Parts: sequence; structure tokens; C-alpha cells
Amino acid sequence: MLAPVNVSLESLNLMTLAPMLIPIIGALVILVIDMLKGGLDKSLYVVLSLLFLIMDFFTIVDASSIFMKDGTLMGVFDVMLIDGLAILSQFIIVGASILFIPLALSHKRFHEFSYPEFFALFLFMIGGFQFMVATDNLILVFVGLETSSLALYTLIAMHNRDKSFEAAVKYFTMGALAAGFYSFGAMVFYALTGSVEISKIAAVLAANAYADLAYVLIGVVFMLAAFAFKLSLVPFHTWAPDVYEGSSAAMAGYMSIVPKIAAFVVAMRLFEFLIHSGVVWLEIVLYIFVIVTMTAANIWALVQTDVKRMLAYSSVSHAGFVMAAILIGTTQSNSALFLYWILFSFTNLGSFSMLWISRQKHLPAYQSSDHSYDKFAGMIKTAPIAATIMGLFMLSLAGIPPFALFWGKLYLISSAVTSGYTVLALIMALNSAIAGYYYVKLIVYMFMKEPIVGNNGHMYVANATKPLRTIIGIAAIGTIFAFLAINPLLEFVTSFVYNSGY
Amino acid sequence: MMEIGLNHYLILSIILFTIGLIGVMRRKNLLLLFFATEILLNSVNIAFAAISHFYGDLTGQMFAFFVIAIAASEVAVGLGLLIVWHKRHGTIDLDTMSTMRG
Amino acid sequence: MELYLYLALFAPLAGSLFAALFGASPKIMIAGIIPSALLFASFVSSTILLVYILSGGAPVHVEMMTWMATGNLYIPFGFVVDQVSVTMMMVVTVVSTIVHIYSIGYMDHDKAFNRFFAWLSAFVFSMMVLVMSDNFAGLFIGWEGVGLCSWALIGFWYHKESATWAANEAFIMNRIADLGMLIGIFLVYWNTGTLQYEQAFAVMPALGTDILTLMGIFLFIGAMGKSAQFPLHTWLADAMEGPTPVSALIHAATMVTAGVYLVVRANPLFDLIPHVGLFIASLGAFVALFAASMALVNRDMKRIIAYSTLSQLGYMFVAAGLGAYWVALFHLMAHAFFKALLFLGAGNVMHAMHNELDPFKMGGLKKAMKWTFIMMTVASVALAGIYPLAGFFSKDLILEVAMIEHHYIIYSVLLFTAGLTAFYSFRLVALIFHGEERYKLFGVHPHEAYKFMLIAMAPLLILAVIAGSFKMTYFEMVTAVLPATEYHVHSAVAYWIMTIGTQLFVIAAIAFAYKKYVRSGITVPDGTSKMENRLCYKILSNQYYIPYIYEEYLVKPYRELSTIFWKQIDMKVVDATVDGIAGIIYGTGEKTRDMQSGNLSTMLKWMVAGTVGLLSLAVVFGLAVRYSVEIKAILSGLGV
Amino acid sequence: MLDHILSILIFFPAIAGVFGFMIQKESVRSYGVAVATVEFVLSLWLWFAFDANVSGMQFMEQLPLVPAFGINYILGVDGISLFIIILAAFFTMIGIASLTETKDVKNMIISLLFLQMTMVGVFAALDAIVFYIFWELSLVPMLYIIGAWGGPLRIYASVKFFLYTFAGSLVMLVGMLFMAYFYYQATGVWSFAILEWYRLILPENFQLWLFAAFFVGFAIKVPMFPFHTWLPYAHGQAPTIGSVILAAILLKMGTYAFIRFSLPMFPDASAFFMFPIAILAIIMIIYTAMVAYAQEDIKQVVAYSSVSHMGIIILGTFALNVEGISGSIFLMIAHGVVSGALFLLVGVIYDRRHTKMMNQFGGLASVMPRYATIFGLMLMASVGMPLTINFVGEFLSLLGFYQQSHVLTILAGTAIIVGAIYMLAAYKKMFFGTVTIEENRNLPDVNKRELLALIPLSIITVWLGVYPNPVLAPINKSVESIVQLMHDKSITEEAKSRIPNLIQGIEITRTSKEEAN
Repeated sequence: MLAPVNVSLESLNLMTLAPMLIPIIGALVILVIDMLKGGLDKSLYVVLSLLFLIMDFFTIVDASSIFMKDGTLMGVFDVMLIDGLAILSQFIIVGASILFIPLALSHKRFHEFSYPEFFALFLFMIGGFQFMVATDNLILVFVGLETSSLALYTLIAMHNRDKSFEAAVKYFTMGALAAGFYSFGAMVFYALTGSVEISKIAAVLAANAYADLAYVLIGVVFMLAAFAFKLSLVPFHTWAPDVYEGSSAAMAGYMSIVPKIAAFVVAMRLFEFLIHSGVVWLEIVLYIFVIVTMTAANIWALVQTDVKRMLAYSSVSHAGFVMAAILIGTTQSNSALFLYWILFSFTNLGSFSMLWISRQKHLPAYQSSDHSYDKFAGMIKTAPIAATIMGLFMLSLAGIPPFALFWGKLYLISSAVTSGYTVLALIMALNSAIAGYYYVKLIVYMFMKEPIVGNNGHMYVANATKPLRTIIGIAAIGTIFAFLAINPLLEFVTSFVYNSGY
Repeated sequence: MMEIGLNHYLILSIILFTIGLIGVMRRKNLLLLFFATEILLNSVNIAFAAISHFYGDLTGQMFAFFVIAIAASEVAVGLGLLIVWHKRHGTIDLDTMSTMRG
Repeated sequence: MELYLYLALFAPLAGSLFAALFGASPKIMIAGIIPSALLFASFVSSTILLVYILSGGAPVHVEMMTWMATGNLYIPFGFVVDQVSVTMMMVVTVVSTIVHIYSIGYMDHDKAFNRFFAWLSAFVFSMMVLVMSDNFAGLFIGWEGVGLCSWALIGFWYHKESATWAANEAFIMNRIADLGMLIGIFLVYWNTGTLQYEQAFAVMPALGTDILTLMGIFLFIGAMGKSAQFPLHTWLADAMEGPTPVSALIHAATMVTAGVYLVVRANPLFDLIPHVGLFIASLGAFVALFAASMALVNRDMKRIIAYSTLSQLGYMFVAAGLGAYWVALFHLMAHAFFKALLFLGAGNVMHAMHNELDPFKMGGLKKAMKWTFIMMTVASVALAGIYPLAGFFSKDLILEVAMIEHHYIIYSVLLFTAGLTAFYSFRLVALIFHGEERYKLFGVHPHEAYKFMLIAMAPLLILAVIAGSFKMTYFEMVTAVLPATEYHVHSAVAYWIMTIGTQLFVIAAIAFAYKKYVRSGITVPDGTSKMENRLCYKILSNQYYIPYIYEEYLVKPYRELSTIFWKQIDMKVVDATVDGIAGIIYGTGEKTRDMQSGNLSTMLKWMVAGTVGLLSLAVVFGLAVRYSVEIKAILSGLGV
Repeated sequence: MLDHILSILIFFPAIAGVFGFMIQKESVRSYGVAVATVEFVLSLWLWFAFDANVSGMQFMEQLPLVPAFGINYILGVDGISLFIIILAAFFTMIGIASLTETKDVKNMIISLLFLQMTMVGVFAALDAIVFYIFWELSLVPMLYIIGAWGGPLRIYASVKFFLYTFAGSLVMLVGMLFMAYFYYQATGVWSFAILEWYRLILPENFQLWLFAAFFVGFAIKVPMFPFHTWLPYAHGQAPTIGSVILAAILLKMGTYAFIRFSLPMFPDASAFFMFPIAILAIIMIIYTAMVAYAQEDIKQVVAYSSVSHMGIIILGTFALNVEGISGSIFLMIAHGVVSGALFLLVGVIYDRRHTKMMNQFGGLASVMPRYATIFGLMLMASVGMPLTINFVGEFLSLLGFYQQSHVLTILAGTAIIVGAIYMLAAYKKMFFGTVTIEENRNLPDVNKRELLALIPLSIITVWLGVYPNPVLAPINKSVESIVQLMHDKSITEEAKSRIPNLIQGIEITRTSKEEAN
């Protein structure tokens, strides 16, 4: 029989829940406001969301100072786990969200932003991501994952175009399949160890010295499939380009950053103990995943004609690149993962925002899609500053120093080198070179071609407003002056990763 | 009479899961596709419940409950999308859904 | 004395720069006069230096400044005036001063008068650097400098395809030899640690013969190019495309003798390697004969003289190769005088004949051009080596050297060549100045050259006559630095037999030439006569087909190979590989992008396929681990 | 101010470039000239303040950049880099001053100023990552210059240039990371400081791999055969100014990097790879010279001639002795001046006739005598006429290499022959003969603006040919210390014997020679 549970409030350590609760409360507040008085302008919701997110951010800052003092924090029946990874990833999640939400204040009116539900769902989604990263309980991971995913599907669909629905349905269906994989994988681990907590699973497996390796591997396969979907590793990536294309540019940029960091953290928690326990199979499979993902995605990105789709493939490739960190699994590589992702957030959000401000409602005849390359031809002549900034983001994505992403690549490749993954390091380097082509291709269009007749450059900033410009400005400054921030970031990230035991 | 043991449940679960997978691959109708994903999730639920019983531990059943809850919300979202799609296109055939490619 | 050294050296440079100032402007007289005056100053300084040296002064050695210094290498701009270089300085300044003055008249009507003097003086400067330098690097500066000026002057009339072609040929062929020279310099440096003559030669006796032989060979390759020795000789005849004063100065008197000068200068080296010396001498003898034979049938006045130069260079190399450096240098000097005279005379004829070069179209010019006739005849006599003119003293000496050194083959070749020399020289004189006035057929009205040109030539005339008398003074002087071997046939009888025999042989050759060509009825050969269709005539008139062979088997293949390298290899292999790699990557993308068919069903299948793939990998791996012991057993059983 | 003169040299043009956006379009050229002149004067001041008797680094600056990972902003110059920096400043100045582009001239000048920042940065950087930053960054303005102002194939050419060099330098980056890792293993500290790396003695097989990794990056940049094919396209399509800067400065980055990185860090590998590299260099020399001979476009001739000359530079570098390395550094400067001038000269005629095909010319010597004269001077410098700047470099490079191999030097020495062949042939086609094409009959001779660029170059060509010492002496000083370092560091017998020990000086080489005999 179950023993009565005696719970004291302190031992629950509700503080650990605070960061997740704030966006959820925020979402509820927005819904309540809408119920009380409908028809309010989107700016209200934007600012409200922003406020809650900033509050959220500060609780994470708070949590990080506690972490620095006391180390890893458990709470709520040890379900919540606030360690360095959780804090770092939450920083990225919330930070990117803060940068994303003002993008709703576009010049042109878009369907989704007129619904308060959009913002509520958005905040729910953030709460979901935060749950996902701040636990090592597979149930809570699942809940967080699905909360955020379901919200995300809806957010994509709310863009209210044919392509958006198509994208949402595709994403949704595949997500459902991935959810099935995930639960199956969790089931296998549960069957093997009788626990759904990663640390306990690890302990039990280690205790019997991986006697049932074949079964462990089956569990790993399904987990891997689920996360490969989320991280868009080839061949589980097929949703990515379509979903990016279907959703608004801003949303696509967001999707390339936040869901992935959440998935990376879980993958790190789940797979690294396996790799470190000597599951060679996983190492090989991850190796293959990493190489195939970054190379194949790069190659497909080469042949795209639409910038957003190209960026989608490029995001896939970046995910593969960063997956190498999990494969390598040292403190340096894990730090590199976070460093990379922080820098990637700035750059990628910046570039997608540039697409967002050039979003047209109606396509002129020469444009086959929203952001075809042709659209950017001769941009330097008509909109020089926008072109320069866009070029900057492309250079950063290509890994040209001293722009932001270079430092991430540098550190990540260095971690590969340090751990003896020489060939991997070379492949990573050469992939950066292949990637150079499609980033430069956009630069070529913008800087070296003549503008199409009738293009006066206005369309590049047609959707721009002050908040959007500010976000782009922040992204640009972050991208250019990253070199000043690398050292503090690196020290911060390394100490957090190291103190979490990764 | 054979004793029904854990293995039987697990085998059932795996069979159901496989059926679900095949359904996911074969079905062209969106609705049937959703059914297939439900089968997937529910097959796992069976396994969870059985394992939970086997260990005498409630965690598995808890997981199953969460899965049920999530499956329910998935259906809600999925059906929502499906309805919109049907409104716009009058069909829920998967093959109509390929404007984006490459 | 340093002042005079610098004056002698830099006055021509000043003249050159002065003329260059007006390089692009229309002709002004001053651009010719000032350089000539400066050259005269150089000549005077050289004379003062000569007197100083003659009066027993120590060699003047100055180090102007550092040129290159790195590592252990130290190359200064150092100049030395010793007995050898002062001789060369005298030759150079005398001939060039005369040629300059002569050119004022000769180039009178040329648009590029100013440019001509700029280059001509620049040449003299380079030549002075060449002879006065106290190290191999400095020599090389002059060496390349004269090559450059020669290029510019051969191609002076750059609108003429043949001239520019000849210029480039000369330059490139010289470059081939210069590579040898360069390698020789490297060898000297890495084995002696210095490029200064004095130090380097001081170390050389301690070096192995192999190294010294290599050094000698490579340095001599350099000399072969500049002095147009076989097989690098073709450029010299083609170089006659340049204005005649250029031929006189560069391609007769000075530049082409630089090779001889090099061997003379490097005598301590060549003394150590007599086998190389013998090779040099043999080649020299061969060239002497070879060139003379081509001169026999040639129908271009200037080319005939050029071949004769080539032939005489062969004589000089014989002397130098056999260790008779002072003889070589002496012949060099004497030859410079009468050959320059001959060329300048030819220049006069050309002027008179409106640039006609074929002696068969001339004839009987002695009436119209008395002084030129005299000068050219004297020069030819000197060339033929008739007593008491300059050639006798120098050329016969070389024959004696060959005899005394017991190289009888060389001796006989040289002797035979002497006869040929006399023949073709007087064939030329006869065709030009004697016989019928065939030029009238071509409507030409010849006239004598400007008086000052003739006066300018006068010193050469005098020198060609009296240069032999300097022999003893010269000998005493240069033997201070050169091996003082005196060449005397031991018995007086033998000496007299040899000398008189040679003289008779030569005179007979002259007489034969006159007999054959001073007669009426000589017509311009049109390729129909019996002689012209003889094989040996064809071989000779086609210069042994060597230019043809070079063109067909070197130049053309080089051009074709270049095109193949570019179009086939660079574009189609190297570049295509690079583009191919890029193309493969891009093509893979194009081909596989259909994987993203946009169909949800396919996407789901990919996911399931991926999972199943992973699963099967897992199973395989799991099985492999479980049965690893058995697998190993099986594999070892299979001998893996 | 002297304490930070290098930073000023690097960032002054960049900051000026940023401000340049505010300048009126018509005035921007004067602005550019002014900025570049100030920069040039600053660089001259650097030379003036440079102590030629010091072999080590001068004007060092150090700021932490990413100390946690050992990346610091370290700058410094020695005799090796000093003159290339001055050359970069000089060429930017005359390049802008003689600019004839009129299209988007503002963007052009701003790009040039940024390019200048990267060029100076590369040569002043003493931290591998800082070096790498400038190295890569230099691609961007060049990409733009070629791609936006170039010929018909400009986009292909610029992208090829970019990707090729980018790919190569990424391999180099991996090598740098390895090097830093080895340093970390040896000392427990991360560092990318080149001077720190110098102190590290690596086992031979590590050296070989690292050398290969660095080699890929450098060889593509140089460009060495068979990685050279981007260069003719880049040159062929680039506007004049682009070619000038590319040939004069950017190519030198590769050869400079060999001397800065490969030699002192991997002396054994350098000795090990000396012969293969020398053979590549010889192929470069002869093969590209022949390819140059086959060209129909005068600019391509000059472009391929660049490759050919770079071969000699490489050869001199891998002579591994003071003479050769000094010579190769000097030849870098010399080739910069001469090829830069040649490209300017090609630009002159291109501006007049809008064609670079040699068969469109002929007889130009009579139409444009001054042009022909300057071209002739540069031609002679290019073929290595003594008393011109190139000769000093070529002579020393070949002289240096002769110590290592007789036969290879003879082969490499054919450079003076094949070089003369294509150059004279080109000159003949363009300048000699009679004017056959009507448009050529009244071409104006070089004008004042062009002379502004060409005359200083001509003066330098002759001045440094006659009196190279002001440049050669500081180079020599620094090279001696590098060679000594290499000798001390080397561990294999092969390398010890190949690299001279300067402390005992020539005695060693001479006795070993005699023994060999």
C-alpha cells in the first residue's frame, strides 16, 4: 500500500518552478484580458508578453546566481532539475523569445497577431520548453515537449495561408509520430530499469553493466528518432524546409533556435551518459548523423532558389554541426554547443528578421516565392544599409571571422580537435566551406547583380517598424561585436556546464 | 490455460505499434493517419501499464495517463487543422498537400 | 684616380639619361652631341687610367656601396681598374666614342634619334660595369644590361617584324646562357663564400676538381651565349637587323667579346681546369670554321661581317681556352678596331645604297665612295691578318699558340679558317667596290658619307693599322695579372715558315676572291645558277639549317606545348577538376532534392525508414556484441 | 602614439571607411586619397621608428580578447612584415589615386579602405586567430570588388576566388586549433600566440600533419600549382584596382604565412617537404610561364606571370637558409611592386580601348611612347633584369635554393628564360610592329593621374634594385633569427643539416661542403 506522503513546502522548492510558471501565468493573464475586453491592439499583448518574458528572464538570472552558489537544485519531488544546462538553455529560450516577440509589431497587418491567443500560446510554448530542459524526468520532458509542440503547430497554422496550414499539418503529423517514438523509447527504458528519471536509468544500467545492451539500443533508437525529428537530423529533417517556408519568416527564425536548444539539452542529458558508458554504437550512429546531416543539408541548401528555404536547410546543417558537440561529449564541446547556439541565435534571428521586414503581401510577377533570390538582386543599390546588414548576417552564418558564428565554430571544431576527432573536425571545416557558397550566393545577388526594373528598394523594408529595426540592430550589433563578448560568455557557459557535470 | 504475463502485453504492444507505424506510412487520408498515431500512442500505454504492474510501481501508469492526456490534446489540435484544411480544400487527402517541395 | 674611374663609368650613364629625357620628343641634335661628348670624357678618363696603370700604378679598387647583403652574402658595387679591365675600358670607350660620333651622322634622318643615343650610351654604361666590376654579381649586372640594350637596339626599328623578332631571339638566347652563368655564380658563392673575384679565386685552388669543372662549364655557358658560340650562335646573324652602328659597337667590338672577357677574367679558375679549357678551345676552333663557312656564300653584307665576327670570336676562345689569355685579349682588342671599322664602312655603303644589303646589287662603289673603300679594304686586310696590320699580330699569335700547345688539329682548322676569312672578306670588298656598277640597275645614286663620320672613323683606321705595335707594351702590362706565357716557336726557321706560309695562303685566298668576283658579268643570283643548287651551297646559305631546326623543333613545339598546357591541361584538367568537385557537390544536391517531394506520406516513410534503419543497425550491433566471442572464433577460423 | 601605431594603422582605414558612408559621392575619391595618404605616411613613420638592428618584434601590442581560450589581440612587426605593410599602404594609396572607375565609386573606396584594414591586420597579427580573422576578412571586400566591378564572368570569378580560398583556410584553421591544442597539452595553457608557438618543439609526425594542414590554406592563397586556377579568373575579371591589390598584397599573405608559420613552427616538416614543394614550385615556374605564353589576353599573361613568380618566392622560402628566405621576402615586395605596376599598366590600356586582347593592339610604342617606356621598364623588372627590384629577390631566392639542390635550381632558373619568352612575346605583340587598327592610331599617352601611380612605382623599381639595403637589412636581421630558431628547434638529422646554424656561421656549411666533395 502507498504510504501517506508528507510534504513540506520547503522541500518542494517551488522556486524551481518559478521560471516556467511566469510565462504560463502570463498566458493566462492575456486570455483573461481578452475575455474581459476584446478587440485590443496587438501592441498591448506584445508588450505584456515582453514584460512577462523579461520577468522570466530575471528569475532565471536569479536561479543562475543560486546555482553558482549552491550548485544543482532539485525541486518538486525531485522532478525539477535546475542545473547549468537548464539555466543556460532557458537563457537562450527566453532571450530569443524576448527578441522574437517584438517582431509581431510589423508594419503590415498579419492575421495571427490580431489574436490574443497567439500570444497566449506563445507563452505556453515557452513554458513547455522550459519544462523540457529543466527536468530529467522523461514524463515531464514529454509533457514539456508536447505542450510546446502543440502550441507551435497552432502558431504556425495561425499565419493563415495555404502553405502555413500545409506546414502545420506536416509538422503536426510527423510530430505525432515522433511523440509515438518518444513514448516507445521511454517505455523501453522504463521496462529495462523501472525508472523514468535519466539519472536513475543511467545508474541502473551502469549497475548491471549494460547487460541488456540490445534492449538499451532499441530504447536509444526510438529516443534518437524522436530527437532527430526535433533536431531535424537527416533523414528526419524533411519537415524543416516546408515548415520554415510555410510559416512567417519571424516564426521560422524562432523555430530554428528555440525548439532545437531545448531538444539539444534533453539529447545531451540522455545520450551523453550512454556515450560515456561506452555504447560505441551510439557514437557511430551519432557520427553518421552528424556528418550526413551537415553535409546533405548543405548540399540541398546549395540548390535552393528561395532564401528562406535555403536558410531552413542551413539551419538543418547547423543543427547537424552542433550535434557534433553531443557526439564529442566533453565539457568543452558542451560549452561550445551553448556558445554556438547563443551566437547562432543572434545571427539567425537577425537574418530571418531581415526576411521578415521585406515580407510583401502580394508577390510581383518576377518573384516565384516570398523570398526568392531574385528579389534581392541589386539590393545594395536600392537599400544599401539593409543589404549590408543582411550581408553581415550571411557572413556570420558562413563563419567568416570576426562575426559571431565564427567563434562558435572555432570553439566547436577545437573541441573536436581536442578530443581526437580529427576527421570530424576536417569534415566540419569543409562543410563550412560548402556552406559558404549559398550564403555568398545571396551576397552575390545583393551586391553584384543589377536590380530588377521597377524595384525601388522600398520592398526590402516594407514591413519595417521601429521595434523591428531595433531587433535587427541588436542582432547586428551582437553579430559584429561578438568578439568582445566571447570571453565572458565562454567563461560563464563553461562554468555552468562544468558544474553540472557535463 | 496459459498465464498471461508481461511478455504477452509487450508483444501486443509491439504488434499494435507496428500496426500504427504501417498505418502512418500507408494511409493517405489525414483522419486515418491520426487514428494510426493514436494507435501508436495507445500501444505504448498498454506496455506502460503492464510494466508498471510488473514492477509494482506507479510511474508507468502515470506516464500512461500523461500519454493519454497528450494524445487527447493532439487530437484536438489535429482535428482543428484538419477541419481548416477541409474547409479550404474540400479534401483531406495527403497527396493534395505538396505545394512545397525541393 | 677614383675620380677618373667614376667618370669613366658614369659619364655614359649621364649621357644616356640625358638623351632619354628627350626620348619621346622629335630629334634634337644635342641629344646626340652630349652623350658623345660625355663618352669622350669617359674615353679620356680611361686613357688617364691606362697611363696610370702603364706607369706602374697599383690597380684602382673602389667599393661604391653595398648592393646586396644578406646572410653570408655580401655584394658591393665594387669596381676595379687593373691591367685587364683598363684594356677593355679602352676598347669600349674608343670604339663607342667613335660609333657615337658616327651615329650622329648615320641616324641623322631617323625619327628616334634621341632614343637611339639613350640606348647606345646605356649600352656603353652596362659594358663598362661589366668590365670594371670586381665581382661576379657586378659582372652579371653588366652582362644583363648589355643584353637589354642589345635587345632594345636590335629591335630599334620596332615597326619591322624581323627586327623585333631578332631582338627577342637575341634576348631569349642570351637568357638561356645567362642561366648557366647564374648557376656558375651560385656555384662560386656556395663553394667559396664570396663573389669577389679576388677572394673567390684565392679559395678556388683548394676546391675539388669536380666542383671547379662544374663552375667552369657553367660560367662558360654564360660566355657562350653572349659570344654567340655554337649552338647559341643564331641570334648574332639575326641581330644585324639593328642599325649598323649598333652592329659595329655591340655585335662586333664589345658585347660579343664579353664572353672572352669572362674567360680571361676568370683565368685563375680556368687555369685549374685545363680540360674545360681544351673544350673551350675546340669549340672555338669549330665555331671559327663553322661561322666562316657560312660567310662564304651569304648574300647579306652585314651578315657576312657578323659571321666573320663569330669566326673571330672562335679564335679568341681558342686562345683563351688554351690558356693564352693575354693573346685572346689582344685579339679581342685588335678585332674590335678593325671589325668596328668594317661595320661602319658597311654602314656607309648601306646609307649610300638606301639600305640595300646584297653586295651583288652593288659593285664599283669605289668611285663614289673612295674613303669608305679605303677603310673597308684596310679593315679587311687587317682581318685577313696581313702584315703589318693589327690582325697579323693578334691572329697569327693564336695560330702559334695552337701550334706550340701541340693542338695541331686546332691549328690546322684555324689556318684553314684564316684562308676562308680572307676569301669572304675580299669577296665582299670585291663585290661592293669593284667590278661593274650594278647598282645603276636599281636606280640608286650612291654618295659618300658625311665628312665628320669619316673623320670619326679615322682613328679606327689608324688603330686597325697600328694596333699590332702595341703588342709588347700591352704584354708587359697585362701579364701583371694574366699568366705571362710567351708563345714563341722554338726554332726561328719554323717560325718563319709558319708565318710566311700563312701569309701566302691568305694572300692566295684574297687573290682568288678578287679573281672570282672582280669581273664583269656578275649578276644578281636568282637561284638558278649551278652553284646555288649545289647541296653544300644550300646547306651553307641556309646556315646548316640550324635556324630552321630551332624554329621547327624548339620554337614551334614550345608554342604548341604552351597552348596545350593552357587549353588542355590548365583549363580542362586542373581547373576542370576544381569545377568538377564543385559541380559534383551541386549536382548531388540537384539529384537528391527530390527526396523532399513535399508529400507528407513520403516524409513519414522517411522517418519510419530512418527508425527502422537505426533499429536494424542496433540489432546487428546488439547481436554482434552478444555473440562477439563466437564471431571472433568464426572469423579467426576463416583466417581473417 | 607609437605604442599603438599598429592598431592605428589597422583600424584607421576601417573607421575612415565607416565614416566614408557620410561623404558626398563626388568628394569621396578625394576622401579616399586623403585617408590612404595619411595611412601611408603613418606606415612610413613606422618604418622611420623601426629599429633595424633589432631582429625581434617591435611595436608589440597586447590586449586580451578571449583569454579563456588563449586568444589575444597581439600585434607586432619585424623586418619581414614591415615592408609588406608599407607596400599595402602604398598600393592602396596609389590605387585609389589612380582609380578610373566611375560606377559606385563610393562603395569601391569604402571597400578598399576595409580591405586595407585586413591587409595590414594580416601582416601585423601575432596571434593565430587574429591573423585568421584578418586573413578571412580580406576575402570579403575582394569578393565585392571583383564581383561588382569586374568583367562578364565576374560573379563566377569572385565566387570561385572566395570559396577556394575559404575552403583552404578552413583546413588551415583546423591546423591552428591542433597547434593550440598541442600547446595546451605541453604547457597546460591555451594560447594562439605565434611567438609562444615558436617555442614548442613538436614530434616530427605531428609536424608533418600540421604542416600539411597549414599548407593547404597557404598554397591556395599563394596560389601554388595545382591550386592556382582561381587566380587567372580573378585577375581576368577583376577591375584594375582589384588585380593590383590582389597581385601586390593579397597573394603575399600566403608566402608570408609560410615564413611566419610553417618554417619556424615546423622546421623538420619544412625540411621534409622541401623537395616536394620545390618541385611544385618549379612546375609553377615553368608550367605557368608556358601557359602565360599561350595567352591571348594581356592581363592573363600578367596573371599567370604572377603565379610563375610566386613559384620563385616559394622556392626561396624553402631554401631554408638566410639568403633564400631573405630573397623570397624581398621578392614578395618586388613582385608586389612590379606586378601591381603591370596590372595598372594593363588598366591604362583597358580604359582606353576596353579590350585586353593583345591582337587588338600592335605598334603602340609609336602611339604611346611613355606608356611603352614604363611598360618596358616593368617588363624588364618582371623578367628579372639586374638593377631592378625583382632581380634582387630572384637572385637571392635561387641562390639560396642552390644550396639545397643543384638540379632543381637549374630547373627553377629556367624562370629567367621562360619568363623572358612570354613577356617579350607579349610586349612585341602589343607595342611593336605597325599600328594596324584604326582606333589605336590616336590613343592618348598616359595622363597625369596615371603617371601619379606609375612614376613612384618606377622609381621604387629602380631604387630598390640599385640599393635594396634599406629593405634588405631589416629583413635579413629578422630572417637570421628565424633561421637560427629553426635550426635550434629542428630534431631530425635531415633538418639539422638542411638548415644552417648561424652561430657558427659559414664555417659549418663550408666544411660540410668540403666533406661532401
